[in-house]
Order: sequence, then structure tokens, then C-alpha cells
Amino acid sequence: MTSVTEPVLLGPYNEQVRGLFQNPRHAGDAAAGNGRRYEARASEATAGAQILLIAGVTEGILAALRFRVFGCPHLIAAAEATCERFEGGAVNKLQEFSVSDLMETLGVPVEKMGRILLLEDAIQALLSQVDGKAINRN
Amino acid sequence: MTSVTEPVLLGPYNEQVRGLFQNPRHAGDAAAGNGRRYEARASEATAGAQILLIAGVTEGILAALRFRVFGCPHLIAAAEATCERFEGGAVNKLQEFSVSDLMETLGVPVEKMGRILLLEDAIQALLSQVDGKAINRN
Amino acid sequence: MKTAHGSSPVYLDHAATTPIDPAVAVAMSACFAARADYGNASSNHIVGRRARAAIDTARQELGLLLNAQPQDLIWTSGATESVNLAIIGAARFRAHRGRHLITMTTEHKAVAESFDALEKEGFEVTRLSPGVDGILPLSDLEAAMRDQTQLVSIMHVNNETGVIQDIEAIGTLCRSRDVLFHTDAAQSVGKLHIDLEALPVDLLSLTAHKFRGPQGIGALYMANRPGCRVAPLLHGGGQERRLRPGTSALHQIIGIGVAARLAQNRLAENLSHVTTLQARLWRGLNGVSGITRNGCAESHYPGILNISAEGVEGESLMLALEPLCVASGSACNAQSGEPSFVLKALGRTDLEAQSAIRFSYGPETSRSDIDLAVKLYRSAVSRLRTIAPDAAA
Amino acid sequence: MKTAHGSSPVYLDHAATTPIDPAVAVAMSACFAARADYGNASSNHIVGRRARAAIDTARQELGLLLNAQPQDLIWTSGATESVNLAIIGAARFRAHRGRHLITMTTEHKAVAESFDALEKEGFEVTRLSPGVDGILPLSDLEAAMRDQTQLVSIMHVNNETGVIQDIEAIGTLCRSRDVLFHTDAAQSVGKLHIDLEALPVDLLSLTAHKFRGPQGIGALYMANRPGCRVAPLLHGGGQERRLRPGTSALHQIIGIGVAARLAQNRLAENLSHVTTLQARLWRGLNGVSGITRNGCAESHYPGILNISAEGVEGESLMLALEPLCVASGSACNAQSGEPSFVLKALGRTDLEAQSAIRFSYGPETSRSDIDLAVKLYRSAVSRLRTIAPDAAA
Ligand SMILES: Cc1ncc(COP(=O)(O)O)c(C=O)c1O
Ligand SMILES: Cc1ncc(COP(=O)(O)O)c(C=O)c1O
Repeated sequence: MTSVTEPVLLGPYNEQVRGLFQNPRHAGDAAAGNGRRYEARASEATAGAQILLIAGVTEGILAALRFRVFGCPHLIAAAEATCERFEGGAVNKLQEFSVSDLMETLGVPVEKMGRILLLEDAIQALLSQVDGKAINRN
Repeated sequence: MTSVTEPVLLGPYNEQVRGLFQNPRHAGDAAAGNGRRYEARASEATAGAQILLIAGVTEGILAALRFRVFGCPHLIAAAEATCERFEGGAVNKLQEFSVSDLMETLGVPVEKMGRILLLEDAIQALLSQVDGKAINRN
Repeated sequence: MKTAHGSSPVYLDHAATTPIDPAVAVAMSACFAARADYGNASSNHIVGRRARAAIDTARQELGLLLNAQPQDLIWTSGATESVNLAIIGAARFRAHRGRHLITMTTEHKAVAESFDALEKEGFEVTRLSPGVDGILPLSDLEAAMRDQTQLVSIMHVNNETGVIQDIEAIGTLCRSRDVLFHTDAAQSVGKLHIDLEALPVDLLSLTAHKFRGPQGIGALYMANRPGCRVAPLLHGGGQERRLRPGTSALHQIIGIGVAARLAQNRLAENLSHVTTLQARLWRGLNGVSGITRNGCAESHYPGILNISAEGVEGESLMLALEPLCVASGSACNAQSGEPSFVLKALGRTDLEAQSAIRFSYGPETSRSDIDLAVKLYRSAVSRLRTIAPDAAA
Repeated sequence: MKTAHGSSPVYLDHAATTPIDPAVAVAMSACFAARADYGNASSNHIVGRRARAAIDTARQELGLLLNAQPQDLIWTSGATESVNLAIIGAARFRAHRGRHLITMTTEHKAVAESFDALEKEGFEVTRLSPGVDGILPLSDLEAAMRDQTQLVSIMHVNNETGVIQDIEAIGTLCRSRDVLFHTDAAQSVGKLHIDLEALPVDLLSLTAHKFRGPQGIGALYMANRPGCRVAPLLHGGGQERRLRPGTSALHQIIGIGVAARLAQNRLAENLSHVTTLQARLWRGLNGVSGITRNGCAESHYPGILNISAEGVEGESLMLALEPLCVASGSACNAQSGEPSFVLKALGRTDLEAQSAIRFSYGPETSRSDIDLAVKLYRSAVSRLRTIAPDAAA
């Protein structure tokens, strides 16, 4: 019966979500270093979930990518996973962000897709702020 | 809790009913001896219970009083108790028969009064057959 | 426990309720033992999730017994509630399809009175009588069907006689007319093989305590087909697909699940056991003069044998049979003393019906229990006949 | 049992369901042990009589807890069914007296949805809002009454906030207007002193699993007064004065009886225990900035404490509180994620309502459980606020 026991223990949050939620190392403000600081916000119309992405960009590189979230564990975990993945890489790598991949790895229930789309909105907003020329957006 | 246990064990039939039902010594035909034989019958309109009283009378004495019953345990017990009581006594003693006394000793539920009245009917019928003059009926 | 005789009761009333299987009792007690195992399945925490998981497991177990999808099973408090929900719920939900309903005269009171209630709401009910064998002729059902007929309810195994109706043929007829078919299977589930994937049954009612599970828990099977829906009778917290709200009774559901699993594992074995017992019982009683077997012997669940005897009054017979625990008529009208309407529908007179004794037995009944029953029955009948006036015999 | 942390759950969700009392579990298991103790109470033999006697004893035990006549208690499958039977049953039975009904916006869904169902049948329902303290002003009730008003249903203790309504005053007002009064006492029976000889209550609903009895069994109290009657929702074998048929669930009824007896014996002790715990919990949480206690502190059952916190999202708070088992909103809508309609009726915004945590505890809750709750709550709130954008704080 281990097959039923584990989901029962974890509930709607898989190991990864629990780990990221418990220890969100990228939560908080970005020290932008000597680069430029960008902020992008997205929130649900009903004033439910909110997300704030804060980036420190130096020569097309995301020297820092941080978040603040008011929202459910899946959104916190998704934000943390995203910052973890893209911090230190080129800004235009952010285009590889994929809602469906994230939902799959984090086991986000479909009815919560709206929350993850919020994260996508924030990323798009961030991208549109950062100097458009350095980035190939197609 | 003995107070609840006992009625639970016995159900609607008290010790006396059970004893009389189990061992109805006056069930069956009366050997009328050298006296006269009388029979009285009573039955429910719905062709339910039936009772037959058989008496052997010698000089105003119920030398034998027997019954046959098709009916419930209370009626069988009531018939047996009645025969037991009146056999060997004067016929006119039968007038002492009391439905309410019998119902009380035997713990007959009120909704069964009709059955005991059947027994009374049979006794009345018996009395009216036996020579009326010897008996003081007021 | 002792009876008024001082001897132990011999329980041959399994159609009223069965002893609980010891393994069922253990599983239920285990769920009380740890605080963390006794949760509210609607709660959003580990204790609630554990309760939900246990309930899902039970639903699977019952699903396997019936070869039904677990999600098509709705927990209720027993067959009475299932039957009411099925009949009243479907009739109301489908009132726009027609207001004519068909059932039988030999159904359990839960069915009969659900239809009575619907009549007061303006539905029209046809109540078909079986033949003297207890079986409903299919042609009678066919003849009773009208354009406005929307629901048929015919029980599977009769609780008084053990007679089995041909629910496959009935269901097939109903499907061909686009009429919903409910069957009260309280007396057959866990005892006879039932395959709901194969059977054309839309709604099926069952109760755990007739197959060695706990009292007070049952289920309604509702096929996942268009038009097969019921309006709920109770309203509240949204449990059981909003069809039957209320905090799920965890230990009860665990109990019915285990009972279903055990019943499935032992179905063939149990059936062959009661078949042997019935043969033994019938052999023992058959010689008694003036007795009649109520209901046919062919299409019949062998765990129930119902016998009328001429010239014997039922209540006295019951007492004379002590310490045997048997039923005279249905357990449900045992208190009323009315002659069984089921036996009267088979053509028995009031007197014949009142003299009926239902013997019902199960896996834990032994051959010596049966032999005692034979001995007691024979002597009781002969003793009471000796006492009775000639005209009654 | 372990949680996802590997630590044992700390169960502070007694308003959803309580752990079963070990003595209740023992009594229930005992009734399974001997075949002869597990009968059908409708059967006419020793096993049936024993079942009836045990059921009578349980009815007496519950009667003593409530100071009610045993015969005025009807067994049901729980408060959901009791509430439905009381409200729908009484409204239908008394429809000739008028078709106007009154209730509150903060009732349990079983009550709220029973009234919704009656509205569809053509009854008119007035739903009164409480003040921000959760209490229904008596003058509002009085003002809502009309000549056609035939039934008022106001709960005793609210399941989310613990707020106590003045059922004595409400009942007195109803009596003076010849209006029937039902109260959903699922959260108060066995916890607060209730004297039905003294209280002007006509119908009262209760469920065993909220006072350490088994799930799936409850009762409806119906005062023996002229005009106080309900139409049954289920039809069948005639049990429970024909108001609630179905084979009586013997072990369940034994369980509620024992639970009632124990609750009565320990009422004062238990109440003082939860009062102490509540003081300790509130002392511990009181200092957290931006928190609000939902419902007034004065007329309040101390076994429930409901707290909203600014700038904290409810679902994340629930996860951060593990291994604490608490509720966010009513257990009944835990799955839906909708903000609690009860808290919104007290004037909370969606966000405030969503951040609410209901702590509920009972006799077996220890001071260290409470201390752990305080510690976990404080750190969870501060951690989530740190993560949140400023605007949400
Ligand atoms: C055929 C049949 N239907 C329905 C029922 C009702 O079951 P329950 O009393 O468990 O509700 C019974 C048993 O009492 C039965 O034998
Ligand atoms: C106030 C209130 N009423 C009714 C109920 C319904 O009780 P049950 O789920 O046992 O039917 C509950 C609990 O769920 C409750 O808290």
C-alpha cells in the first residue's frame, strides 16, 4: 500500500514543492550589484495572489533574480524554482520559461494554472522592461 | 442491570405464561367419566384464534375441564390456567372467571384482550349449556 | 448469552441481520485506536487525507465485489436510504420524462413505501403481482409499460422467500424501452455473483449488515449513463457528489469495504455451504405433513427457506421453537403481527401466511444448527397440532 | 502515524471531528464480539430483544445528557440528516400554517442548503445576518417575523467561530409567536450544558462524532408538543416512530449512548479544560501584529478559536503550520477553496476570510499541543509576511 501512502502523506504538494516552499532561497530583495534593477509585478484581478519579480541585470546577465509572493504554496514553489533556474544566466534565457513544464515538475493541479500564468505574466513584464535590443524575442 | 435483563430474556411472555405454554396439562379431550360432557367453542371472526372448552360435569362439579386452542401463547396459557383453576370445583365457580385478573397474572398485553375475551365467551357458552337451574347466574 | 431456557440461542435469522465478520470488527476497531486515524474526510490535513484514502480503498473493494466503477458508488446509511434515494430521487429527477412507475407487490417496505410517497406526489404506480412461485412474469412487466413509464424497481432476492427475480431480463427490457431500472439487492450482494459491467442495471441498493458488515452503512450504485441521475434527499456539505452529504462515517465505510472483500473471496465457498445446509434442512422438514414451501425452489437463494404449516399458529410456533432465532414473516413487520403481505401475494391465506417460518443461515451456521432446527420444528408443529381443535388442523 | 515532516500530527481540529473516546470504542467492539449481541432490533426473538434493550438504554443515556424524554429522540445518521429532517420535515408538515421561514447567514451548509431546497418548493426564506460579533440581534429576528412564519432555525454554537447564540431568548420569542424553533446543536451537545426541559426548543439536531462518539450516528430531538411534528424524508420499515426507518445500527447507537454518558459525567471538567487552553492559546497569539479574532469573545464556546491574519495567504499558512492539523474555514468547504461565507457574514474581506485558521481542541489536547500551535503559528505568519510583496502586508 506504499503507493497510496505517499500521496496521502504529501497531500497536494509533492516533495519538490514542499522543499522549495520550506526553503525559498530566492525570496526577498535582489541586491542588483553594479548592474541595473528591474521590477515586474502581476496580480489576480480578484486581489488574490500577487507576485513581484526583482532582477539585477549586468551585461545581459541576470546577476540576481528574486521574488516576493502572496499566494499559495504552488506559486511560491514555482517562483523559487524559476529564480533558481534563471539566476546567473542570460536574460533572454527567460524565454525558455514554460508554464506546462513547471506545472508538470511541481505537480500543480490544473485548476491552479491561473497562478502559474501569473508568474509567466511577471516574466513577460520583466522581459519587456529590460533593454529590448539585447534580446531576441520571437 | 438485572432489571432490564430479565424482561429481555423473557420477551412478551412472563415465567408463568412460559410454564403453562410449555406444559399445558389440560390440553386435549376430557374423559367425562360417568358425568355429562359439554363442549363450547369460540373463535375470532377473522378465523384467527379458536378455543374449544370441554367439560365433564357430575353433580354440578366440573369433574374435568379441558381445552383445545389454536392461538397465541397467551391464549394457550390463559386456557391452561383457567382449566387448572376450575377443574374439580363447582360449575358455578366458573362465574368467578375474570378477564382482567387473568390478564394481570399472565401479563397479557392490552392489545391482546380480544383473545382473552374469546376464552370468556367460551366459558359463558359452557355455562349456558350446563343445566341452568343448578347455577345461580346473576 | 442464554435464552429463557438457559440454552444458547441458535441464530437462523441471517436475512434480518448477519453476525459481523470478526475481520470486519477488527478493521473497524483498529481505526478507532489511534487518534490520527479517525479523521473527517473533508479536512484539508494529513488526518483528513488519510480518512479520504481509506474511504477510496473501501470504494474500490465494493467496486470489485460488484464489478462496478468505484466512482459510481454512493455511501448511504443502508439499503432503506439507498432505495429511497434511488426511487424517489430518480422519479423526481426524471419527472419530465413521465410520471408512471412500475414495481412489484412483494418488495421490501422501503421500496413499497417509497412508491406510496411518490403516489402522494402525483406519480402513478403500477404494482405487479408475481406468480404463485414468487416470480414476476416478464410479459406482465412488458404489458404494464407505457410511454410515460420512466422507472421500474424490482428486487433481486426476496427477503422473505429467497426467490430470485431475473434482473438481467428485466433490465434488458427496461433498456429497450429507455426506462430506468432499479433493483433492491440488499439480500443478494455479497451472496450471489453480481457483475454490474455486464448487467443492465441502472441503480442498485445494498446494505452491509446483510453480508457480515456493520449495520448503518450501505451504498447506492448509480450507473454512469445519460439520464441515470437522482435528485438528492439530503442537502449539506457536498459529500458523495452532492448526492448524500454528511461527514463520512470512516469506520463504517472501512467495515463495508472489508466485508465486501471477504464476501468476494468467499462467494463460491459460502454459496456452496448454504446450498448444502438448505438441502439438509429441506430433507428434514419435507416429511412433515401439511407444510408448504413458500416461493419456488428453482430460482431461489439457498440461504433462505420459508415454510408454512397448516393448523399451527405462528406466534405459538415461534415460542415453541426457542432457543431457535428465526423470523415469522419479514423482520420488518415482525412487531406488527400482520400476516406477511409478501406471502399473501404468493396466494397464501392469512392463516397460512401467519404460520410461516423463515429460516435463514450463513457461513457460520453449522450442520448441527440445522439438525436442531429440524428437531425443534418437527416437535413444535406436532405439539401445537395436538393442542389445536380439529377444525383448525 | 507520521506527517510529511516525519513528525506526528498535532490534532487541533476537534470541531471537524473528535477522536473517539476509548471507552466508546470498547463498548462498540464488545457488541461485535458475540454473535448473539449483534441483532436486528426489529426481530421478534431474544437476539432482537437484546438489541432493542441496548437501544433503549442508549436513548436513556442521551436523554439524560439533554434532560429530554428518551422517546422524544429519533436516531439518524448524523446532524446533516437531523437538520434536513427537522427543517424540511417540519416545513412540509406545517405548510398549511404558513410558508415563511427564518434562518441566519452563518448556519452550517446542512441548514443553509435545506432552506435552499425549500425555496425551490415555494417556501419563502429570510436569512438574517449577525452583527460583526457573530451574534443575531433578537430585535432583527422579531422584525422578520410575519403571520405566515412557521419555523425558525438558528444554530447554537457556530462551527467556525464558536459563537453561541442565545437559544433561550430566541426560543422564547418563537413560542410567543407560535413559531416552531429548531436549533443545530452539533457543536454544543456534550460540551455545553443543555436542558431541554427548561429550554424553549422544539427541534434540536446533534451528531455523536463531535463529542467523542462514532461518526455516522446522530439524533433529532422533537419536543412532545402539539404542532411539533415532521414529515419523514425516508420511508420503510417503520423504525423510529416511522420518522426514520432502516435497521437500527446497534453498535452506533451503543456508541452514541456511551459517548453521551461520558460527556455528561465530564461536562464541567472538559469545559474548564478547554477554557484554560483557550486562554493559553489566545495569550500566545494575541501579540502577533495584524491578527483578528473572528466572532465575539463573550458569548463563545472556548473549544474553538478562529483567527485571521493580515498579509498571509491561507493555503500557504496551512502548509507552513504542519504538522498542526487545523482548519481554514469550515471543514465542510475545506475542499472548495472558497472564502468562508460565515466569516464574510461577519464582515471579513475575502482575503481576511481566506487567512483564517480555526483552532479547535478538546479533552485530550495538552498544554504542550497549544504551545506548539503558538510557536508554529507565530513563525509561519512571520515567514510568509517576509516573503510577501509590501502591498499585500
Ligand atoms: C430486501 C431488503 N431491502 C431493504 C432492506 C433495508 O435494509 P436496511 O434496514 O439496512 O436499511 C432490507 C433489510 O432490512 C431488505 O431485506
Ligand atoms: C454546526 C454543524 N451542523 C451540522 C454538522 C453536520 O454534522 P454531520 O456531518 O455529522 O452530519 C456539522 C459538522 O459537520 C456542524 O458543525
